[in-house]
Amino acid sequence: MSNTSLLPLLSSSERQFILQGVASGVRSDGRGRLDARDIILETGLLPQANGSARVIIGNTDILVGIKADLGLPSQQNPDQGRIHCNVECTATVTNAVDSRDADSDAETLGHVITRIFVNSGCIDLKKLCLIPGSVCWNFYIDAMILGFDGNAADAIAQAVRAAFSDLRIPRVVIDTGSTPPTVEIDEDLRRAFCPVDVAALPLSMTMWKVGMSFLVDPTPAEEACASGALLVAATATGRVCLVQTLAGGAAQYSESAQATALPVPRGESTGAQAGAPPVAVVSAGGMNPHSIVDMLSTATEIAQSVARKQDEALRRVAEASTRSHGAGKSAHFVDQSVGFFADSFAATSGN
Amino acid sequence: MSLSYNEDVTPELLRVIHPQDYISALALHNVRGDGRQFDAMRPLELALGTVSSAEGSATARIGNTTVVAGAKVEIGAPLASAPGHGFVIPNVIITGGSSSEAGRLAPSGLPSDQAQVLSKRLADYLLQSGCVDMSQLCVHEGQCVMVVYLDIVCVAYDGGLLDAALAAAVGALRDLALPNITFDTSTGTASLQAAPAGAQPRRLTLRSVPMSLSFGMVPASASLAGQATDSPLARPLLLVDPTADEEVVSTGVGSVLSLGSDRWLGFTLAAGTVVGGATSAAVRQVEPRGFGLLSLLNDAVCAGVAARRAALLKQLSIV
Amino acid sequence: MNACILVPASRHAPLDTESFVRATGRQQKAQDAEMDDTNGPTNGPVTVTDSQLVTPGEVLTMVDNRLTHGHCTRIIPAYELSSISPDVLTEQQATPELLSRYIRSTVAGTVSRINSLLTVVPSRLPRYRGHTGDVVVGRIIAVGPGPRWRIDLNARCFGVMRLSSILLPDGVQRRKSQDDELQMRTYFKEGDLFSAEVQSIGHDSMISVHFRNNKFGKLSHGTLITVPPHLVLRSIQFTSIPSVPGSEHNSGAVDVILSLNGYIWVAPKPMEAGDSDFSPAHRLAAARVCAAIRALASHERMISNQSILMVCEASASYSPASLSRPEIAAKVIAEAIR
Amino acid sequence: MADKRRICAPIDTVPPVGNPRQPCTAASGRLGGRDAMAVRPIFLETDVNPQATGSSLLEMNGTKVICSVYGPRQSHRRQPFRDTGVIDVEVLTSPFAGTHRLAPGKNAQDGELAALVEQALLPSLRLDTFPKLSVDIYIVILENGGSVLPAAINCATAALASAGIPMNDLAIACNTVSIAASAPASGADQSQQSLWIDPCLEEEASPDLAGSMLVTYMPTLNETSLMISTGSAPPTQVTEAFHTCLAGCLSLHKTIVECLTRDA
Repeated sequence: MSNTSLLPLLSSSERQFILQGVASGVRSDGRGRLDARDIILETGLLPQANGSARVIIGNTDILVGIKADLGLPSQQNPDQGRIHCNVECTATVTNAVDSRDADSDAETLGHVITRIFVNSGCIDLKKLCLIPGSVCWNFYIDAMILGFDGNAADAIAQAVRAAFSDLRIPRVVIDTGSTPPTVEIDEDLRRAFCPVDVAALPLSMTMWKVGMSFLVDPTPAEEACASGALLVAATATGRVCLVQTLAGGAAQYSESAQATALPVPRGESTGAQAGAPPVAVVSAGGMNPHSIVDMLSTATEIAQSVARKQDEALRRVAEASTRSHGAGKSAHFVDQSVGFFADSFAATSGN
Repeated sequence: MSLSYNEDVTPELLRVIHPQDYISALALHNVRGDGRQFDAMRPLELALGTVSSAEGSATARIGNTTVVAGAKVEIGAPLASAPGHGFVIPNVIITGGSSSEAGRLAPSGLPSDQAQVLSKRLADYLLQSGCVDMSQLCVHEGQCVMVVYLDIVCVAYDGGLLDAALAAAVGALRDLALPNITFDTSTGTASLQAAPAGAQPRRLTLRSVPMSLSFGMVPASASLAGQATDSPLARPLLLVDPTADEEVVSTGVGSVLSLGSDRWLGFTLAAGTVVGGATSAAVRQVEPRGFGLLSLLNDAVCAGVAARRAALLKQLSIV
Repeated sequence: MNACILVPASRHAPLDTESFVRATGRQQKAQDAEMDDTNGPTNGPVTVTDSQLVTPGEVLTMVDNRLTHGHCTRIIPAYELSSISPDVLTEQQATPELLSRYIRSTVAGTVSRINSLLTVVPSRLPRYRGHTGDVVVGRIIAVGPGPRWRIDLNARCFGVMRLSSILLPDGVQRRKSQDDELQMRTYFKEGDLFSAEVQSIGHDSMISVHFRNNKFGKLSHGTLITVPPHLVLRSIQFTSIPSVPGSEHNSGAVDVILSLNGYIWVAPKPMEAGDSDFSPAHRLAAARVCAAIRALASHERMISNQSILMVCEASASYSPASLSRPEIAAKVIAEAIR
Repeated sequence: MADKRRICAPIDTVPPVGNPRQPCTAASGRLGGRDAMAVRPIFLETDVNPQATGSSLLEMNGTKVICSVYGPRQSHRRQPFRDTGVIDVEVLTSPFAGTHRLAPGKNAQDGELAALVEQALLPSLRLDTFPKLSVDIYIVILENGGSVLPAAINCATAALASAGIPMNDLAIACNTVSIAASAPASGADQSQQSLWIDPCLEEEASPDLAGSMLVTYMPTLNETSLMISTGSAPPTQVTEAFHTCLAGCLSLHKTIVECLTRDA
């Protein structure tokens, strides 16, 4: 189950209010189904990390740091570097009584981030290997959920991608002449470089199924009403790097289970559901294959455009940081924080 | 008689709410819950080579109890004290699904108390019976030996787990195809060689085949005190090969270990004493020394374990 | 423009300035030096006005027979002060006896005085403290144990609502029977929202609530917004905005419960009783009210019927969703104050 | 530190290094010349554990999974009141299931598998019919011969059916791997992929592996409960893999229904 310990308790009438609002195309905060909130991006916040970024969406506040060090390659893949992803929740953002629940929710998000950035193969791990079988780069991606206001997975993916753009690792000199070969680190940080092609990294876009329609960038209350979600990670060029279904907060509630007991035939939906897209049927928490295919292409398009917008924002951040070089630390932060508007995907998707 | 319940209490209900009375009530008719006599044991079934990812494997079934044993071989440098001896390391895993309580007794990932005791006892039985000559596991003396990890997974539990685990362990050892490992003394590295096509894999020679038989002691039913002395309940009952239900009501559960027709390794009681290698006669000689329960270790048990061992031998020789 | 609606201010009369000493760190040092010389203050004391911000440990005034020190103030006894290392004392040129002659604040907040009672009102209350008679909105956390519900009131601990203090759906106030106790979950179950009045506050600061009349009860079809409790103006708590400025005409009324525990309930008012189907325009009007309340809260402005209306008016040219952008919210709030 | 709860070897050991099983490549084709769309033969037996409410054993050429289901019964976890039931999935991989011995104890993969199995099964169950209660699902992976997650899901859904737990539908899982035609140098030739359904271990370890996809499908409801992909591909190829998985689910569904009705 995805992050239930982060979701609020709702009454059934609040649930119904949200479901009807989503069906009629006006969400509780006035957004349409495919309107996302602004994203505020900052990079280079943690001097002790090799790369870092912070993403704020509403009150969702994600801080990601990437540390790099030299280590041993794994036995299975001796010619590859290693990337470890870890997501943690600060204790104050969860309402879980049992911290294990929050831990397992964070772990689920960690698996998702691993799949997006590592298992998808969009980072060439072989480039991170220095001496096969003995020395490689180890990247530790640590994401911290400082505030939760919905849409954590997408926000973390945003932050990780931005942190990669900020990542600088020192150059190394490999002495193959000696036995065993040795690695020497070039301490001059001016020659440090980014080993990852950030433009090829994906961003995720999660389509949340609330009632019979899909929406993006949910609030916690909307996540609690979602019966499921489809997370699609895609690069700016439109390659799909991960498709994964996530459980929504309503997957275990009787309302959704009872809905299956009384299947509503297509086309005979009630007035409140008239605005729902025609692909949806009443569901127990699963998704219709047709809507998955539809949402896959919609989400890919959106993720593509968001990735391009983020690239643009990162460019502005980089320009700002070169301009403000040498300025005070706080000014540095202010200059580097860039908001970019990701709202109104309605035009791109035609929904 | 005092074993009277309301008519609403069906035998099935009685089994759940008063297991001891249920067994006592049945005992009055000289029969057990599954229709066996007190001294009858369930048949043992053993299948070898059931898991192909393990170098040796076996599945043993006693009644509703099912265990799967798998052996994986790893290599390491031997102890200085025994440079030519490898190791067999048995561990019992009682899976959460094996019985209705197993999943709740042990936090996931940790062996339950019962599994720890069984692992220890199984290790004792295998070691003391001398069933495997550890020098067969030597690759290069003083440099490299094989360690056989014998993991015994209980997937369904209905009593007699030690017996089933021992049978599966012996079966997996019998089935074990030793990997063809060569040790290069110049580089100090061991490497696995592909077996030549058609060649028979090297197998372990088992010096003895140990087999055990569990028994449970059900105390004389207090509710039946004053019954005729010829009643089966006037004395403590000895149940051979108890089921999980019977184990729950038994005050003592033990097992007898046999190595041959008249060779006994010993027996254990719930407290876990292993009485050293002795013959059946010797076992019975311990009796006057105050082991009251030993008087119950009658010929039926001795015959039973011999019969079960014979069954095991037969199944092993089928391979 | 009535600025006091937007600016949190103490509700009490100005202080008698003469009896107050204001001593910031630097001033105190100078003063203490003076006192050491003359064995007592001779100059006229620095005055503090009511609603002045003070920090913990700050001196409010000298101990004075005419003053009683109330909540969040303290006189540090001499024996406690004597544990301060002598170095500090000599540096400050003050003896314990001298220091123990001041009333000090124990919180950061504003000074308040009613007659001779001197108190400090904490400036931020992250949690609701409770006050008998307050209108609050709460959420059911658990049913039981016993004939009561455990409720979340945004307070320091969960509150309680007894079965005997609710009105049953038929609206009658009667003795609740065993049957009612068995059916408690049919009245209120986990997650349900209600409005109620604070009945009493226990010694352990546990708040119990009751339904005093038909106005209170279960809430349905709306949105809950959490704001810091101190920002809610104590005035008329049940309000309705017949037509939200900046929304379409005749989009419909929006009911707002400005609950004093900071759980503000915003619900579009059904056209007919029991109707739960709202037009998109009506939902947008409610969303605008929500956005206005969030904007007010994020700028630490008092939330009242009037301030909400003002923000809604000022935001007419923006969509409700865009009010979540900090720069637009700031612009709208500035406009509303003007 | 020595583990006192288990019996440990007195010496440090490593698995012997040598020639493991040869992985399949795009050139070599599938193991044993299997057809790209062919599912391995299934052996499914229910009620293998009479102690459990329902149980099943699923074997697919080198993948062996046993699942026992208990309940609905009182949950052993402390949890707030719910008006629906819950399921509790535990996965245990036996130490001898893989190529190398797995160190005993809880490992991270088992936890992740359990979470995915839970997500796959939840929509197939009528949780509202057993409020406050829990259905405990214990899965033991005896042997991992590839496609272990779909095997665990299929085994669990069969065990749930045999336990008589109220269900909306069977949740049937199937996975595919996509193998890039061995012309990596050209790069432009990305459309050349072949989809192998129900891969075995050698096929999952293929050096030409471009991606994989797992889909859990409920045929009667016409709904997908779990879908996970790895690797990167254009949307058209992802959609193609998705449809291939759905077709695989349908054929597996037929077989599993046959097994269940035969045993019943």
